[in-house]
Amino acid sequence: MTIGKIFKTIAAAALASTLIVSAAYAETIKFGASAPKTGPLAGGAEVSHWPAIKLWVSDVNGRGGIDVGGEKMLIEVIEYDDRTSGEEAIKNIQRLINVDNVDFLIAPYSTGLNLAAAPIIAQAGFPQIAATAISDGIDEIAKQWPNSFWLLGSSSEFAKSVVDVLVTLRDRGDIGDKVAVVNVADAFGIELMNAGKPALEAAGFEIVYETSYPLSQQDFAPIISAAQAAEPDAFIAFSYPGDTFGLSAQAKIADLDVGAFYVGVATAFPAYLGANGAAAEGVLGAGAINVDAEGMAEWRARHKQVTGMDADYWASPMTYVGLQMLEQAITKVGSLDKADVIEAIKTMSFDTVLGTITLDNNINRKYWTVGQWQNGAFRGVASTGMDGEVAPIVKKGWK
Amino acid sequence: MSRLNKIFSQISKQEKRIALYCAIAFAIIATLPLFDQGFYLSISVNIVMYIVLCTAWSLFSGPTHYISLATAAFYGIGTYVVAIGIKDIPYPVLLVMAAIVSGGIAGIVGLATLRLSGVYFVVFTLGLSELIRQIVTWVQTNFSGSSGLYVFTDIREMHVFWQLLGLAVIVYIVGWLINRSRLGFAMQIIGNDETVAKHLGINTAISKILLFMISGAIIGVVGAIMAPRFSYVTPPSAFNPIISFQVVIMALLGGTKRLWGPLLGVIPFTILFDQVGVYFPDQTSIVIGVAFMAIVYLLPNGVLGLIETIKQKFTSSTKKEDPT
Amino acid sequence: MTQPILSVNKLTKNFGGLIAVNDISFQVKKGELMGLIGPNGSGKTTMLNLISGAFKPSTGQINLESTDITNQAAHMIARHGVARTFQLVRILPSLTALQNVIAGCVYGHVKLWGEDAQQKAEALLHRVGLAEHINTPTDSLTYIDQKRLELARALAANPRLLLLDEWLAGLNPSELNIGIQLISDLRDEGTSIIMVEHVMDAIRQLCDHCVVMSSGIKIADGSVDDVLSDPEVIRAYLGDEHA
Amino acid sequence: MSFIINGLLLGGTYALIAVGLTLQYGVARIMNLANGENLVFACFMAFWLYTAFAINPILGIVIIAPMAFVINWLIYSYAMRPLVNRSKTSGQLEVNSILATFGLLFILKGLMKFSFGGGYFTYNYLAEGISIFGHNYGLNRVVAFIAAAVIAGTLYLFLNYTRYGTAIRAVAVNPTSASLVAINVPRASAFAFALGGALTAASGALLSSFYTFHADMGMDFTMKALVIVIMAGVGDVRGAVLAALMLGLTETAIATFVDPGLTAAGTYGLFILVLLFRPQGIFGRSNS
Amino acid sequence: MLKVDNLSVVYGAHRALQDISLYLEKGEIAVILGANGAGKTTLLKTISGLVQPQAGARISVNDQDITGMPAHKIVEAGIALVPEGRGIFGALSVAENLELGAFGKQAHKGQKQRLKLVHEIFPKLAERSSQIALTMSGGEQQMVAIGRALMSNPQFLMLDEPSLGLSPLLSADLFKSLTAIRKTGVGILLVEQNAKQSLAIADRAYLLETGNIIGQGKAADLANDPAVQKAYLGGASAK
Repeated sequence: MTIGKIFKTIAAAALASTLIVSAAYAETIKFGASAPKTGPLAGGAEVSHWPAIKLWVSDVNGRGGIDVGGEKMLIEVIEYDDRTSGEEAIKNIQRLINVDNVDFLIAPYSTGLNLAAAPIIAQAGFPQIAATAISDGIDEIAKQWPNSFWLLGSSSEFAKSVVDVLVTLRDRGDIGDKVAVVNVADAFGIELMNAGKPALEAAGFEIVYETSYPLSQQDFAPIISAAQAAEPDAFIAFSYPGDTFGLSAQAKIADLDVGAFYVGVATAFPAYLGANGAAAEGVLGAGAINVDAEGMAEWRARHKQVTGMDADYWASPMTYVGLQMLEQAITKVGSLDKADVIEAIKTMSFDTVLGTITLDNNINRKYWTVGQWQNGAFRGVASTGMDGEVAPIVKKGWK
Repeated sequence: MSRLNKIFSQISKQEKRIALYCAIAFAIIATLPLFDQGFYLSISVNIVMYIVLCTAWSLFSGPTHYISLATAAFYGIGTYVVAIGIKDIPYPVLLVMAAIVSGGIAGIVGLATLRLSGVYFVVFTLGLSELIRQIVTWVQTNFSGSSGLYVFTDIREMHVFWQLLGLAVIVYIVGWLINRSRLGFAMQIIGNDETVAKHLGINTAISKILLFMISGAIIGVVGAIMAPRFSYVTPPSAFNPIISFQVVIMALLGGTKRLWGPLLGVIPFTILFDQVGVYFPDQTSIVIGVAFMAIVYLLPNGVLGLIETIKQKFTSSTKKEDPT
Repeated sequence: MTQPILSVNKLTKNFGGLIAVNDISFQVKKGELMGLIGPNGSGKTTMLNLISGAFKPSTGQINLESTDITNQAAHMIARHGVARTFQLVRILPSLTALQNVIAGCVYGHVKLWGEDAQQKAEALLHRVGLAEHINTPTDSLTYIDQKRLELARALAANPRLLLLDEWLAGLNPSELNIGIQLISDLRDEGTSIIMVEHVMDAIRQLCDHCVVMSSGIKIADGSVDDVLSDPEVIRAYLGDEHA
Repeated sequence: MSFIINGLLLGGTYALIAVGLTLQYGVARIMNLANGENLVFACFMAFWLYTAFAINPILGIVIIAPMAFVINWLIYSYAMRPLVNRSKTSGQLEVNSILATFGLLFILKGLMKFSFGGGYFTYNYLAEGISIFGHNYGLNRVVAFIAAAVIAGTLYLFLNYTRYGTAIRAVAVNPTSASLVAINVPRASAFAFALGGALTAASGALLSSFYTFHADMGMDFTMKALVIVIMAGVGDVRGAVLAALMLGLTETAIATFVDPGLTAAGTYGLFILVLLFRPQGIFGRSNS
Repeated sequence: MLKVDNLSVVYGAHRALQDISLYLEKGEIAVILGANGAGKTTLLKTISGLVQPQAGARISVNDQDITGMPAHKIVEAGIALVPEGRGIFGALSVAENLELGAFGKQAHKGQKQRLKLVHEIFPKLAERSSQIALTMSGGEQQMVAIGRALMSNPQFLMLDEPSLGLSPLLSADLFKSLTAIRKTGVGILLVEQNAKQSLAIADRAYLLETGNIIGQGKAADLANDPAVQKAYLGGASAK
């Protein structure tokens, strides 16, 4: 009898404590955001993801809100940390949908987390505009989950562009055809590696060293020294922010003698230049923007002013673009109906900081793929049909 | 059964009544998804999950005082059995396979580690979970060409809930049967004094392995049941060491001397962690830490110990004879 | 005439460099009560630990009747019918007195469970004089009662061979008489017993035969009177100037 | 060949953590699972000193190590001693200290996340190459290795050639007897615990100069230290240094020749093998 | 003088010692005889601060109350214990063991002379000074233990079954060295099973049984008391 009583008492107490759920209703649009604030990708999200959201909220509410059927509605964002874990991301999104009753979701940060969250977001019928995911599966995924939209491109395009740049350099006689290629063991790195290897081989490059390393890798000396031992002409790393910095620092220490040095995400961060100074000159990296495009300088200045941080030269504006698209779709539909918004996104033409964007089967087909630090600026050297490409230069030492 | 009744005093009528109450309680709880499919269901899934995990953990660690941090390993194995097999093998078969694989690995681990005690066992089990996680990660990223596996099923939250609830019933029955059995009695003796146990003719090694296997198998099934809920299974989420730690604190907070002890820890803790996770996302870790220390310093025998002390004081003041 | 219940043959036990038991042989006949005596540190307890399987011998052989138990694990030896008490009492503190005794008859030589085990345990508690303590938490038992309880637990296994390690130590004179009587009864019932003991009265009153150890070596083996008057024994016990 | 030097350079810093843990566990009898957090905390301190005040991490040790000493002394006196007094057996103390330091681990981690966030940190100190046998190695690593060697050497001299150092070793061997020769065992334990913490912190400061660190990585280092301590045999300072160098070499060799993704698996694998086949440690003497 | 009054010790429900009173003068040897489990070891541990007595007890050295002091303070007050099983620092060298004996501040002065004294009593320790203690024989380890205790400059030395595990020859040597130590003015409290040998060198003796002192007197008298012979000498000598 005591057992039963105790159980009941505790259950009652437990339920009572959870009943304190805020049900306050306001004339705002609630957006839910789950992305890394801790874990291996927190550093990347702190540069490319969260500030872009902050800037967008500030911009929109500064204008008085989003126009929904002629009425301006302010926006608020509920933020959760997914600790760079897919499991946590799913839990967060479930909570955002079920408990916080958000109107829309801001897609997570990174390829892996967007893929992990896709099924649950689709199940709930929310649009998912992924601005920081690169995958070859996007065509298929977009078919499987027609509520999902992919802005940043496909891994084979990214990999192909890297190879194209190497071919250019080789044709100019700047480098030979021995390549060391490494990747981070995360969805992003694996996909690029899977696409990059055959592309390199097809282009007649010899892969003299290859390896993958875990997302939490901290010590890059063994990797660089093993690569160095293979005497490559070019070094390619499909890396994430932490490793991008680590690999670069180690390459500089070891004085890795290559004519082309490519590192993935975060090469486009202003902090990359800060950390490496003159040694950044000639380093190739994933993505780019056209810094000289109309309005970009003004947007970057506003970013700095509102968030206190410099925007990166690739994913920051794309994340912002994803949010602009969501906003414009809501305004066009004139209601918060998620299904209608999804349909609108599919066919609309968006006016964004990166120019006009339209989607083809839920996918953005025009984007920057490779950039390079040249004279203190990160400039696009390859893309899928963007304006303003410059020619790649050879890497000349680390001084 | 009635033959055994007199050995450990009170059973029969009182136990039957408790069983009936429990059955009714379970039936009532099982109707929860009819009322809510959102937040309350979601947190209930967590609660029931941890009830099963902690109770299974206590089956082994309660009597032996071996602190196992291998929970994440068995759980992850169960999850992966489902994630790998879901496309080709019927789900119920996978649940059985999860039990077999986890139990089998528990058996091997048990065989290898019986000589270890104290810190060595704790650290070994933690190391083992990490090792398995690293290897799964490596195999997956190098050979499957992706960092995770999708688990597509028609299984929804409420199905997960019902399965876990069913498993909880099974765990309680298994635990009850073990407590009534020679094995359970042997574990009690081992927990008191392993040397004496050996000299009484107890094969302490086999007893411990057997229980570790039962415990591991159950934990594996929990992982398997949870796999569809993940929808995207990656090694860091399936083999999340936090699960191991939380199971230890919740079970210890509740108390491991009674089968239903862990329950007393799970309910408040799951709710606490959930609320802290929402309102103080950056402080989760501090809260876990404080909880851990509070248990060690303030509640060395858990809530259960507290209740029993109070009960004892109460009964001893009213009537004198009360053996246990 | 018949086969001895226990025969120990050239048994040696090394701990690192220390030889605790050195090439010892002796036999215990069925129904016999053998005393194992010697100064502290002479290796008696090690001997009991070797017989009961707590330690594995370095060399030599131990047979329980016709079974070779030399390298068997403690629980197997217990199942063959060897039960023991410990020099420092080892009761099971979280169990009641009754459960302590039941523990003795569930897994050992004679396996009982349920009603049978319960009845047997109750009978044994009566026998050792703990009838009123059946449900007492064991940590509130007095020292002598804990010793009684431990004996009852050992007896619960219906042992073929009972090992008593200084079971009488620490008892006051009246308790000692009760203890000696209890062991005497056991012997009369035909239980084979080895007892390690310092209480000479008990040795004299109870033992059929004695083995004396000193610094790991057997220095005497024979009837109690013979052994206790052996000059070598006197010297080992009492110091050399006496010899 | 360069992997050998890389491995030794890494192992040198591991040695300090392991020696720290072995003092805490071997002398003070506290299995401190928060040791890694202690190290990470020192990483953050070194980072902060370097970025905010331009104090380099080698110099930073002079500030960080004494601070860690004081904090660990307080932790021992207020959080651990009640457990020592309460525990009747060494087994109980082990379980209690594991649980309590688990708690400590999470609290420290939480505090770090609260103060610094969950991101990855790195800074540039002596991030330039130095040529040894024709290969370039990070100057920061070489400097850290030398600093670690100096600290470990000093500790060795202290433990073996001073009265108090001998007393510390005596407490490790037999605390009861130590109290019988007028050694204030509680104080010696607190001292050893604090000293262990200070060494770990020094190691953290050194490590931060060439490692990317974050609030979540403490457990990795605790595990590494445990692996080393168990490989060496608990309480064996010389063994710990040797085992640390071995672990550094093993890790680097795996990362260089097998796969960087398997270094951690290699560590744990090695550890599990040692536990199974030589629980007294590779260099440790069996006690029975 | 070392003085113990009304000392009781309880372990859980078990009363290990009951109202024990005894004293020890400087320069004398007193032996405590008793069966295993009588409470001898507990008594020494309590005096040296390893076990706490029940309230009401008083232990004093030269009228200085040391009741309830931690063990390391009691050493500094002038009481040294050679515990059962010797308790040496096995992994340390002989020299380090001896050096540690003089760790307390009471022993800093005259440390060198005392080391000389110890080396005189146990010449082996001088020869083996750099040997790791664990690798020595039982008798040598016992020397290390006693030597270490002497290094702490004790006024009173307590030994718990020092002859345990020693061959008759070695234990005879040991008892001889105890008489040598007494000559330096140290009071010795000896717990022994070896009644004959210990009574032979002792001045006085106490009989301890189940936690009570049941008899005391001059060692010579007790050695000839038939009851004592029967109980502690195995009675064999009576034959």
